[in-house]
Amino acid sequence: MLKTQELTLNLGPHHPSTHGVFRCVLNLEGEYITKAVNHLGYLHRGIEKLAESRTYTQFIPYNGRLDYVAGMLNEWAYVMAVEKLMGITEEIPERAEYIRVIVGELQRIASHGIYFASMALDVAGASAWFYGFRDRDEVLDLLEMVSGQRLMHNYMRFGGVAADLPDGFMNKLDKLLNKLPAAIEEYEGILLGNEIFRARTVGVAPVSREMALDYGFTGPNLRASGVDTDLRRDEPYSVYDRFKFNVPVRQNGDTFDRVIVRIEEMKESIKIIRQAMEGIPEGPVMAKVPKVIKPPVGEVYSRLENAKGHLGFHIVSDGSTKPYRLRIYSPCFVNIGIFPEMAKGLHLMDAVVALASLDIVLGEIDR
Amino acid sequence: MDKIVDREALVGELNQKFGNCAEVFEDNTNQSIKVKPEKLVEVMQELRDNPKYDFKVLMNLNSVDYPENFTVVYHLNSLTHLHKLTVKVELDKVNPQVPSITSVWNAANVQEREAYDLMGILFTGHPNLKRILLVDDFVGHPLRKDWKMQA
Amino acid sequence: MQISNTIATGLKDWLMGMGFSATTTEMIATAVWTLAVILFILLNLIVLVWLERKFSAFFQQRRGPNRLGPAGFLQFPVDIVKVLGKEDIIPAAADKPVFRIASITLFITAILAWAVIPLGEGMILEDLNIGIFYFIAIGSTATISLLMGGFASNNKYSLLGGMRTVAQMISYEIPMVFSLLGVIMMVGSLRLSDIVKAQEHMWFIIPQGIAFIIYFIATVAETNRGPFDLAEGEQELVAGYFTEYSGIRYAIWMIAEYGNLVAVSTIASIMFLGGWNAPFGLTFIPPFLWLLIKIYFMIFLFMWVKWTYPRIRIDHLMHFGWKFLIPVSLANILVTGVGIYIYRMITG
Amino acid sequence: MDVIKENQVEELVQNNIIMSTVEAAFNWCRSRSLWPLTFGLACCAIEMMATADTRYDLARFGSEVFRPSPRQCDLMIIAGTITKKMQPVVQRLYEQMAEPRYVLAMGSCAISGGPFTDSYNVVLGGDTFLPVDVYVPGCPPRPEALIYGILQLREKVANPKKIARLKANG
Repeated sequence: MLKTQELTLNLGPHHPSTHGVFRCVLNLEGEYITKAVNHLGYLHRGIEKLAESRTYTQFIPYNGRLDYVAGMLNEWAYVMAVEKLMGITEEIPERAEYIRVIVGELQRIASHGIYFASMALDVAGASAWFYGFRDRDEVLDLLEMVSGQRLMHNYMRFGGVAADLPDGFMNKLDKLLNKLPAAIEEYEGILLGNEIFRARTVGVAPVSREMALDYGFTGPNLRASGVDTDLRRDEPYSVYDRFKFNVPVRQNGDTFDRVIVRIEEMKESIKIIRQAMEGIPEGPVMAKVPKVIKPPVGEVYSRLENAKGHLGFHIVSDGSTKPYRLRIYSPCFVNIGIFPEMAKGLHLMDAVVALASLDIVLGEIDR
Repeated sequence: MDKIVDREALVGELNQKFGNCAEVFEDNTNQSIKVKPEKLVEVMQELRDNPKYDFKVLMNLNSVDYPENFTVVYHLNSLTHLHKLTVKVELDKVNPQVPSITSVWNAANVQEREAYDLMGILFTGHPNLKRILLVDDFVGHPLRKDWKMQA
Repeated sequence: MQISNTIATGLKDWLMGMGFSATTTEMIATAVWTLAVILFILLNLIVLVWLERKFSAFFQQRRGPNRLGPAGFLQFPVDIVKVLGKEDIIPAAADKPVFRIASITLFITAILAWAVIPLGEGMILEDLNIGIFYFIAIGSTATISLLMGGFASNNKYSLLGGMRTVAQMISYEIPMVFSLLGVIMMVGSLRLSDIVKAQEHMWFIIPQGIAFIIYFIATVAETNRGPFDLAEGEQELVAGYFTEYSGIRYAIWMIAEYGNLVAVSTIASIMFLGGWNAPFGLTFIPPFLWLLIKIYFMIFLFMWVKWTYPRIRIDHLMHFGWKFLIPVSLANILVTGVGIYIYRMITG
Repeated sequence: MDVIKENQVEELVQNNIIMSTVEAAFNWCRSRSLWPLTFGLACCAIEMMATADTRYDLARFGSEVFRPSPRQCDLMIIAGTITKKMQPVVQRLYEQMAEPRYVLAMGSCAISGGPFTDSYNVVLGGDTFLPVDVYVPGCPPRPEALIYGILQLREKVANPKKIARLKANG
């Protein structure tokens, strides 16, 4: 029988579609992948070690640098963990919690906007890429308004948020929320309804329910595989128990479902923000917390539904001002673990799209 | 707040099934048990497959360098019962070895490699225990407390 | 056309008068024509790249280049000068002679195709009686250049790109030729000027609409443009077969690709859109300009498609080519043949 | 044998008007058409993409042609933290680029290591191993800042003499 020689292809760390510096060594039979090996760590900055030499407060800005497309949610996750450790979860003013929900969901929309954009780029629909970024910029304007920065907000504080919402924020937010549904419709028109896009994604790289659980999928990826779970609904943190929203779940777990779940989530986020806008009370935005953060001895594991999945912080405190050990459970790091399994037998072109559909951010993978 | 498992009963059942292997671990979270490393894989298998516990998700795998020992911490979660459990394994300070649980959850694969890379804990039976984040010729394991950065 | 004819004959007469032999005169006239074609392609190129950038910006809700020249029109000439001044890298492990000639052979084939393409009545170097056949034959050789470039670079991405090109171009050559056959059958001649003359009253896009669509799809694949730009699929193959090319060689690839684009657009205008025939009796616009307008309309279609659709997967591409386009184009030929037969029966 | 003095060579070059005019023209063209490499390392890469997108539109300055292949681009924007594992790759990419090539360090990580200076795996800035032409500070810099940086690089490329004079005067 005729047999072609296997080709070893080094995808990355510099490659247009590895979303940064992910590297994957592929064995190709023709253009079909027979074996894939992940190589990570090209962006490993040792944040967990750095945390041990920073005070609790000093570490807040680092969170934005983890998952740099959803900085606000990362900060929130960390702040929430420390608050739990300090036992001040109950004391946070309601207004602060509402603000957190609003900025968190805005950040989720921005993150999914980038997801849509990079997905579009990876199927070479270059124009759709610009649409995703266009709307993300609008969202970032609002986040910049509250925090002063576009990406690295450093807005969350233990016990609340750094500052109250600025004047005119609500008006702008209202305008944006009126605009967004049309934008999402545009996404569906330009890419999701496209015949070629469907051919490229439907049924490609499916992840079954069992496999998703086994590989530790979380968040939208898990929901795309038919597991109905969402921390915001199942273990409501902050004030999420007061909002009504759906948890989009898809059954096939293929690339297309992973995209659709996120698009649906954007719509749900808009709903949540609307409700938060209506229910937001007046009052302070910071609880009374000690000047020097010194959590008691002990440990905490706290998770938050990030744009990519469950972002967990395991903090071990020895009673000093610095964490004894801080572990970041990064959803992307675990999600990427499935890629070698997923890529097997895929066409090279599909593998690139499947990788994009996992929504990886290298800053969070390598930390 | 988190739903808490009845740890006493759980430990009792595990001990009955696998011999003396687990005990309640007292800490501030009130959801930890301590398991002997030799029985870890069986215990994890049981925790995952027994519908009474149904810990289908390995939430987190962490390693901590305490002054007296290395501790590997497994955070488990159940999607059906919505309860959580922390499993801790205390390891020798000189030669930290623990059986790999990749056979139970594939999710542990990358996390164990990371713990090996940064903390130097050996996971016996791991299919591919190599450095994952650092370069292959890196000296030492940076997350250990006694590790100092070379100039 | 009268003007160009006068120029051509005038030039020839003048050369003969200078005492050159007939052969030499012919050669000089050919050289002048070739230069004119190259100039035409290059001038087109400037407009084309500008259009491409502006159109893509329009589709992407941006502005596009707008600093150099009116509306950024001079951006591309500046780019070209810059590229000419770049270092020309030949990778150490490359197959050097092949690497060197690959881009040039593509350029030559792009130029050669122009030998039979008329830009107006009589504005043609050689009105071959098998003009369209010649065009197709020359066009097919472009495949080899792309494979040469991909293979010689000794880069895996380039190699994959080259292989994809061969598979894709050979597959799509067939429906392209078949789609043209319908027109040829209706005219009964392979000569391009005959084909244009036959469309004085009705453009062939009306009876041969399906063939036009097939031709359009096939040429998108032939010219390696989106959504069929698999050979240079940036997302997985970095830049495909020209990944390793830099400086002037890279520029030649680009120029040749745009040259091919203009060539297939011209052929489409001639075969289906009536060539330089003015529609609706709008004869006050010179025929040459009419042809140019039609060419640019075709190019706009190409760009529209490219900046709208995502890239298709190669096996879908193959399925589409072999299982859909070829049968449809064959059916089109059959229907055309039957139609011609019936028409002849009626008209006698 | 005649010994050519140092400034004599320069004089010769300066007197050779045609040569210098051509060179100046090339430099001017180079400065107006800086094609960046599609190359992102970390957070700043997102802002780099934002610079190319609808609102900021780097294309206005002719720099929207992000080439994924290092052979065909002129400008390497180091956007993000360079780790010790990544450093050889960055170095290799720079070597693969065709002359003339320029390097722009975007963000504090690429300038000095940024917030990660005391980490065990971070290289303290791109200029420790690459000749950086322009620094754009910020963490991450805003897209406007990156555009400004590219415009500064444009001045630098177009007027090499001015830069040399500035350097000589300290």
